[in-house]
Amino acid sequence: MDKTLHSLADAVSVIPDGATIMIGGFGGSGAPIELIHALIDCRPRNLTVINNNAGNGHIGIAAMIEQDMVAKMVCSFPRSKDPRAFTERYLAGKIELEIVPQGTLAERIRAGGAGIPAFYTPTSFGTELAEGKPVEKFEGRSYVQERWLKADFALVKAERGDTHGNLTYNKAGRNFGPLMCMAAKNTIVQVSELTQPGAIDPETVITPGIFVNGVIEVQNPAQEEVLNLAEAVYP
Amino acid sequence: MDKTLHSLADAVSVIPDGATIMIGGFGGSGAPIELIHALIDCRPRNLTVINNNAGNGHIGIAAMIEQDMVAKMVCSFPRSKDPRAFTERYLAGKIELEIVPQGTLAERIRAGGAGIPAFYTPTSFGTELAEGKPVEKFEGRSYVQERWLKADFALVKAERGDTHGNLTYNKAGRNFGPLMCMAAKNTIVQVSELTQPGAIDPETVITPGIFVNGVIEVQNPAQEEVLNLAEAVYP
Amino acid sequence: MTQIDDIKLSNAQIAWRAAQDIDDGAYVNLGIGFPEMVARYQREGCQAIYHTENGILDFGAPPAPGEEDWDLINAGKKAVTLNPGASFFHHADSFAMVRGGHLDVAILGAYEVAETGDLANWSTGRGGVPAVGGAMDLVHGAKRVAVITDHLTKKGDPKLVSKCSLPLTGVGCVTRVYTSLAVVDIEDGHFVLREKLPAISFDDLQALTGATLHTTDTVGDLIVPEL
Amino acid sequence: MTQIDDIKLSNAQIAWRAAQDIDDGAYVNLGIGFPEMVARYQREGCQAIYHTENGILDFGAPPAPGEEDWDLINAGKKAVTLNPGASFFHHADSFAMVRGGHLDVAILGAYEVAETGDLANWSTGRGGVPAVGGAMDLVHGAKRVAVITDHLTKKGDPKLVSKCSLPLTGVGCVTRVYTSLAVVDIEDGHFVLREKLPAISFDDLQALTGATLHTTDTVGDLIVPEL
Repeated sequence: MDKTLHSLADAVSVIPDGATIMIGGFGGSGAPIELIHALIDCRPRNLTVINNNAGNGHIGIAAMIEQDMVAKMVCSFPRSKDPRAFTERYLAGKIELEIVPQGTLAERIRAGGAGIPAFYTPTSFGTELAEGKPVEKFEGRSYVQERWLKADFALVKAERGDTHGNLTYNKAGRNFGPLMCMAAKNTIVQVSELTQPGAIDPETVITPGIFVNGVIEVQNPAQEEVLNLAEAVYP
Repeated sequence: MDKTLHSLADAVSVIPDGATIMIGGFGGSGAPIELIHALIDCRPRNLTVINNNAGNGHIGIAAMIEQDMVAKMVCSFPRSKDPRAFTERYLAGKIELEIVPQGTLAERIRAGGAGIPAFYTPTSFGTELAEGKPVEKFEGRSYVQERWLKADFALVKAERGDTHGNLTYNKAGRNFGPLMCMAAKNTIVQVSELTQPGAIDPETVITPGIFVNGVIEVQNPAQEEVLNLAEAVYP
Repeated sequence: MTQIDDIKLSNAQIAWRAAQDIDDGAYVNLGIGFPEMVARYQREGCQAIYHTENGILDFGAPPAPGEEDWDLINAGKKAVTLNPGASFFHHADSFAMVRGGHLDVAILGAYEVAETGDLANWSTGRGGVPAVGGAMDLVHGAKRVAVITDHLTKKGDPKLVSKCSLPLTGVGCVTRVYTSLAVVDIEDGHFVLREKLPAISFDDLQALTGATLHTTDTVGDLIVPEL
Repeated sequence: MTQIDDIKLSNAQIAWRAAQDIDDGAYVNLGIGFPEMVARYQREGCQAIYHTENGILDFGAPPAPGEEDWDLINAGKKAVTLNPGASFFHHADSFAMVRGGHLDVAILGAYEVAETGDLANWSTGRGGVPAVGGAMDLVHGAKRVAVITDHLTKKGDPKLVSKCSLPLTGVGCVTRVYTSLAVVDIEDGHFVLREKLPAISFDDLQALTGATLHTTDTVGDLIVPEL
């Protein structure tokens, strides 16, 4: 068994129009820029993208939006330093938004990966984000029922990986990565260093390979924040 | 801030009669034998114990049961190589049993730690273990509603710990430990090696210190399986 | 029935047959006891990755006697070793793998399997101490849930039945049964016979089965090496 | 109102006051923006442990300019450093800390706080792009949810009100408000004045507050150093 992918283009070419894609990262931290840019080269359209944010500047998810590839964003915080790609299209009614509290977003993705179709959370109770959702009382307190979130694909950035798909992450770049790996039918991961099985201490594996379908080595990956400071634009 | 506890006796002396206690371990792997035996020395009674199993031989949880400290066991598999301590009292109606499927047990404990009062699982649907529980259909499939599980105390065995309560585990001794640390009001952990903060790589911390109230160093801890092979008895 | 005992497959042979259907790279959970035997008969060139409920992926063969590490055990509490690429995780992550549909196949034992796919394998319903372990999670988690079992109980009653009489482990979950006499799929609430021992006639096999055996196309010969 | 502007606390001073109530070893989440300032004024000998939603516990001061690691940021996407004893974890574990009641205190900003403890701090309700982040999780998670805010809006309207007019972040969640004029607790659906600037009278403070200020015992003097 070898889950190695040999080119970024091959890695993302399987993603069709209309797909739902989870993309790792919190702002630029953990954003799989090379995978996203390879996807932009393929230009599938009408995508639903699940990410904490909604892109920043003119690269990464913001560039996907500028290329009119995204029909809907599911995120907690679609405002960034330079969110204009999303903002303009949202205010013009050209892109749909599902706003989800950040902890609920994380838990819904985990639930999708863990086979839990619904769960109750105190988060958003009594607010407009709970409208239309079932509410139930447990032990005297009210909770909102939330549903799992799954995706056709996940694009994730990790630090070290092996050919079985075992992964470690870099610092807070971990964020949504381990959850999204669990919740997508096809999880594609870019790693800064691809190793043979056994090279990663079993105690330190964060994402076990069972959650990963393909890994591709991208040495010295770009950092979204650095690209934006340099006012990079893609393509 | 220093969460170091200085004696096993002090560590467990806070546990009163009637307490609900999560005890880490899967069989003997990860069982905090020294903490359990210190608790036996204090002999609180009428306890509810949550553990995957129900003790083995005449040490650990089995010895707690033999000392008539346990009113109720919550577990998935109360049969072991030598389960007679539990079996005899159960068949005599002297100890209560709540049997929970293993994955549901783990998820209920995680839910307790994560502030999720209830969730839905396919596990046990249509079986006698689902009797009396709400059932709901999601996307055409039926699921059982399960509730969170919390405890007053958790007794857990870890491998390395620091004085802030950050923990690593040893191999499959990890099992329920990280979950139980989250789900108890007061989590007491025995570690084979107690270090200063900073000694454990932040990337490899399995249980962040926020989930831990007290840590005590027990060098070269006993392994339940080894004690049982030697036919050990406590006290 | 003595005739049946002469021709029927041994447990090792049933395990061997089940192992032939496991693909290279498949993620597999083997139930405690008899199903663990399947790992011995992995096909040449096929490297399955074994999951155990207590938090290991890609564990390997038992260690040499005296080399046991009792923090390195499987769900049956037997000492194991690690293969390169192994990983450890806690119980909630372990059952996220199970419940979340990430395992390719789970192979379990059975007291009874119904033509509806219902499985009874955790309780004889006779009192004693109930114990369920991870069975109820596994039957609703793996992409494929297979059973390996003798075709008959020790008393000679069919284990493949129209409706389970014992407490259920799961409803409509089993898709294939490897028995000591046959390989039977469960499709749309029916038993569909795929393979049978050449030495037993269809009618004799049907007589030993508690519900109608359907067939489609040709029924294959269940041929298993001496083990 | 110019008089109020002369006496009122600066944001730094409000943050300083909030910091005085943080115990040694407390686990603390500071909202993005103004609340982050609280960390600067930690009391001598008190080492709080700061949590950030994006998966760090025990992060420290910002790095020197040019030393940023953009995988080491806080929820406000600002570069941070680590203290000894820090740890990383994924987002679901991070919000298990929040929702599970493991944080001792969360300190947030506010558009409005009601005497019932309701908080509005995520949406001005005026259209534009909605963005909630982790605020709705934090208000129902931390053992103590405190707000730091100017006592009045920029237009001079009270931020402490009987009922929020803006979209809610959470219901009945705030227990203490540190304002530019006072420290107010929320108990049983009432504002209870604990401290006020010596330079403002109770009646003037009440006039600037959108619901009744209750008192118990003596109201303390809100004394804050020049910062």
